[in-house]
Amino acid sequence: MKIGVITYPGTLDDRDAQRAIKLAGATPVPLWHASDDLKGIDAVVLPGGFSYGDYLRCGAIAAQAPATKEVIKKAEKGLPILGICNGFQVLVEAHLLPGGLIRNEKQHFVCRDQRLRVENSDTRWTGMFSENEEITIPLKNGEGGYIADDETLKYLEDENLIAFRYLDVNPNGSMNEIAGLSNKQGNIVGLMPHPEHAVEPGFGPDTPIATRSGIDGLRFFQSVIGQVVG
Amino acid sequence: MFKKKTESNVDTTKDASSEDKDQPWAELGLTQDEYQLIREILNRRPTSSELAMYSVMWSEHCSYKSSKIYLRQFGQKVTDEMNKHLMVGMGENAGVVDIGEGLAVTFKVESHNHPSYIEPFQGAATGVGGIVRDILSMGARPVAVMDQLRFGAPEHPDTARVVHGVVDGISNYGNSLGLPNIGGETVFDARYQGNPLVNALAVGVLKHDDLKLAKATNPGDLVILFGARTGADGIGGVSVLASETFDDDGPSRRPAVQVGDPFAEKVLIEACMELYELDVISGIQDLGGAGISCATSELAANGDRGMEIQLRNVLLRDESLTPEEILMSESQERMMAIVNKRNLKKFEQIMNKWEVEYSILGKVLADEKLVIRWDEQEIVNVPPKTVAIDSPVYERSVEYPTWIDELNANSSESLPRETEPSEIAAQIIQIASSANQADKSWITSQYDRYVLGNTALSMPDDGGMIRVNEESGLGITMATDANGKYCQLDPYQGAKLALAEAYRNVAMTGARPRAVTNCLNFGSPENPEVMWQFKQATTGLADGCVEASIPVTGGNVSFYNQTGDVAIYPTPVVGVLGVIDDVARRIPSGWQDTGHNIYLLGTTKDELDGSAWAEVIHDHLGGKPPEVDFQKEMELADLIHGANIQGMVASAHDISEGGLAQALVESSLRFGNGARIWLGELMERDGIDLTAALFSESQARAIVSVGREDDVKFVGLCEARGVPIVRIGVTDLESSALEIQGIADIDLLELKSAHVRTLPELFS
Amino acid sequence: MPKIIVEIMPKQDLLDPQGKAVANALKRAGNSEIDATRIGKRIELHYKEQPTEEDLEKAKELAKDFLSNSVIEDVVDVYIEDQN
Amino acid sequence: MPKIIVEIMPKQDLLDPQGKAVANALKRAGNSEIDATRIGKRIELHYKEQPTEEDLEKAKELAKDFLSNSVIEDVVDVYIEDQN
Ligand SMILES: Nc1ncnc2c1ncn2[C@@H]1O[C@H](COP(=O)(O)OP(=O)(O)O)[C@@H](O)[C@H]1O
Ligand SMILES: [Mg+2]
Repeated sequence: MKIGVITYPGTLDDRDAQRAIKLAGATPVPLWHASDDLKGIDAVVLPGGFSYGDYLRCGAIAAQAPATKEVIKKAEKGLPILGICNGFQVLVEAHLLPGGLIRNEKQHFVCRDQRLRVENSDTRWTGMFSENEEITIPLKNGEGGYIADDETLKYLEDENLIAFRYLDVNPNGSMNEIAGLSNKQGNIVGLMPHPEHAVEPGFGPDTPIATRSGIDGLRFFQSVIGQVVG
Repeated sequence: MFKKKTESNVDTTKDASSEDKDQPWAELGLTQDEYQLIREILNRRPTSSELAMYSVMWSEHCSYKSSKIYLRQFGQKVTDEMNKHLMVGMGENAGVVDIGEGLAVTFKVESHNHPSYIEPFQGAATGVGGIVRDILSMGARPVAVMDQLRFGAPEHPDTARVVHGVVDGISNYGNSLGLPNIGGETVFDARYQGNPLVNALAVGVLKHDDLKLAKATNPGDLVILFGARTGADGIGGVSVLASETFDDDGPSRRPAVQVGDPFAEKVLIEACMELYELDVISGIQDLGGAGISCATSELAANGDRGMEIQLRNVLLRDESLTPEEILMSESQERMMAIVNKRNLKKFEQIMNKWEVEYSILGKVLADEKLVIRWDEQEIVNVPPKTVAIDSPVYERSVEYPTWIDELNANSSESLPRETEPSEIAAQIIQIASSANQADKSWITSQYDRYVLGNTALSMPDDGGMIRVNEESGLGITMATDANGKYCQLDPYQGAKLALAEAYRNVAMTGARPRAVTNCLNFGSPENPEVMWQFKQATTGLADGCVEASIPVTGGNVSFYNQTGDVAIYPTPVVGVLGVIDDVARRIPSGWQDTGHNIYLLGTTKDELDGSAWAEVIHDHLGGKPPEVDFQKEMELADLIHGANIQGMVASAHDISEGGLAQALVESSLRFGNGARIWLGELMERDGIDLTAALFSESQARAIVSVGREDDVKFVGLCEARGVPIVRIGVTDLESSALEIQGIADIDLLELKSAHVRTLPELFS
Repeated sequence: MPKIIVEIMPKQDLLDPQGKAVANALKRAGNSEIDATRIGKRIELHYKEQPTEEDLEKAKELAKDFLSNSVIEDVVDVYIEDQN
Repeated sequence: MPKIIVEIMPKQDLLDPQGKAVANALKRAGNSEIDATRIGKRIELHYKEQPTEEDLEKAKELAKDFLSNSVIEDVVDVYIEDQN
């Protein structure tokens, strides 16, 4: 299975996303923002970083890139899309997911090992989790506060489109503790925390058992592989 | 407001040969003698552009004119053993060290102190940007950053401004570059109130073959400036020259600060990586202080060549810039490449791919002359080495500061010591929650430590560890340290102590120390007492390196850190690089298993002068700093390495500021696990009282936790190697307390709250 | 340099944490007459030539579609700057 | 809600990375008539009562000393918003 990873100028976690895909058992395919050739991929990851410096609004300039426009076209046809952090911001700017992401409530960038609850295990990227499972993956962002109007929030809650919620601490002041969303079809998932940084023992979050041994992020990638193959 | 520069008011070499005139050399920071020397070199007066170049390149910051004679020690006091792994030593943009498997590491720490006081956010941000470009220009991919921060008194009303701006600036720039921040230092002291120190360190990794030097060697090669456009950043100083050439409008008011664009730098890094991969360039230099003046003259001088430049080809952000200003602009995110003509196509393709602007400024000349033109007019014609290398060197006067005798005599011996257990417990907590010993995660949680996916250790562990080869697990550790108070008491010893602590921190992670970098932050070199401190500190560091058998590969000097006549504490920041065969063997700084024995390694003496205990409990600074013995440091490091190879070390934490008590606090809080500690045997063996046992800052010590199954072997190993060992406790995951028998039973949640709360309460 | 100015504010009924932080700081400093603060953007578009009405129309489109995000922001004004 | 508007722009001589990135994006999208872009802040101060001239003076002080950073920014305007 081929999973694309788009690199925009200013993207940072593209190599990490590729490593995660490899560790999960699929083939990572690097994609370049300026090209609309998606190279026959079966799924795509919009990785974290500061595309175009996150200037104007996070993800706003990247949402205009040829590769993004192609992804938007394929989204309707069910292409599995995972937006991580800046990728989530791109999805929101491209109106593939509703609402907006604004500066963290405390006005600071925050990097922490974040506990999350998986609220929706019925998407292409969360199928390997059980409903309400609690996981820990790193979070690192300066503009991760999720906002939406009341109507949108109600829609998200009613349709069970909130994929992840923050536990213990709401690190960025997100409304309804929203850490990530999915669309109704379940092919698009966007979240602020970084599953690709919890895929390899020794380089993930601390766990009670050993330093940096957390690998809860691996199942995001295994989920999409499992579902396409099976 | 600005008049466009017309050809007629450019000061040319022809003008300079034919007509003499008064020049503002003093305003540009040159002495009469230096100005005279320039005239002798050129056999005429300099043009205003030449004057601009010499003045900035001969400044203390660029020429190291006051420090050079002392820095030489780092290259001279060396043994073959020390140089074994050194690929590039002192003098290049950054030193390069072989780490095996065909890979090398380059690393350097640099100061951005003054700009960070004026505009903390931009000052600190561009400090990170600058050091990363240094590493980049060696042909390396930057892989991590660190920051060494010293602020004024925590409660002072101006401190929050600086803290917020600096931390935000480092966070913003470093995070946007996608470089994990793997460690640093944060110190508060009133001595840094009007002069905070912002040092930044970057580490890069390269293949041996990719090593690049800042040299232009092949005549005819193109000189290309690429990256951001040149604007009026950081050229406040040259306004005096600009005013000469503008009519009656008065001097132009150019900004003294620089604004950084981390996005532009990230793109620059990726573009450079492709240049290196495709072997497109023959030389490269970053543009930092002194901008184009520095890059052109250094590239030419290092290659024993010359250069011919058309200054009109520089892409400008602001068309009103004069030639002098263009030569001195410190606009960020720019690089200069030397490119053979046959590689120009490839070069252009890479620039276009990354949307990086570039312009060809000229070419390399066989003759050793640097010629710069503005349209048809020749405005610079100088021997490049006279600008970049043969700057004046001063042996400044040195004077022993007599106040130091009084300071040394005022030892901590007379300070009252508690014997009441509850009071001692309170002191442990008071120290653990003091601003300097408190948890730094309010700062470090603003830094990305995960990006690139290779961080094996970072804060709060003793060193930052990065995997550099994903196949083999080969990795490096970096730690930096400095103790201004120790250096105030004795700069020779203080510099050695900084080295000892960084060395020990690296060793505690399981890595072998291999090389040293430094950033020497001092007061004014024109003050003979400061110069004495500088001489002592550099000598101490050079001697310490010989004793520890690791070389200094590079560094940076920052003088003039003072407010009025009061200099900062001498603050030589020392960074040590270590190498570890497989990062899977890294050692964390706290315990995670129950029933492990806790051992104290090393000998504890009654050394409380300059300690955290003296400062926090008694507001006292005086006496003599702790003794250093590199033989013992090396034995301790070897022991940890040997035992770790055999998988015997579950955790290790060095003992430094705050003593054993602070180390126990940190090791317990690392994973929130309790322990039971007893000190009787230690006190008896080393003949010390409780206060010394808990708070002494004796060197070459560490606490380790060892599983029961390895106990006999570990103790045997220590005895065989002659490392003093005493069991001081056991880990206990059932207990949620740090229990020091007969003294304190400190609830971990309370302890944590006290330790963590301090910085947020001060700055949130 | 002739300019068109685009002014953008966060939507009235949505959170503006930055504005809130500034308002709190202003209150702490004793400015009790200020009730709330909101922080938006002022964007200057510099034109080579004096912008025409047509340019203005185009700038309004840009303001709506690209310079702002209509989900969370409102364009409050787009105008040609008086040259003086 | 009666308001005073404070408009702040990055200093002319200094790099405005944000403006640069947006200008490039506009150019890529074909807006060749726009030469450069600069991005500043538009701050609304909401007052309990209609602000007086005195409030305006005070707001100007705040704009200079607190809302802007004079090392890198200029206050371009401070005015009482017309109510309509
Ligand atoms: N400004 C900073 N930036 C990054 N890391 C920091 C900073 N200040 C402190 N740290 C980290 O916090 C931890 C504790 O610091 P410190 O007590 O000074 O360590 P040590 O005494 O071992 O040198 C270390 O991991 C250090 O790298
Ligand atoms: Mg340590």
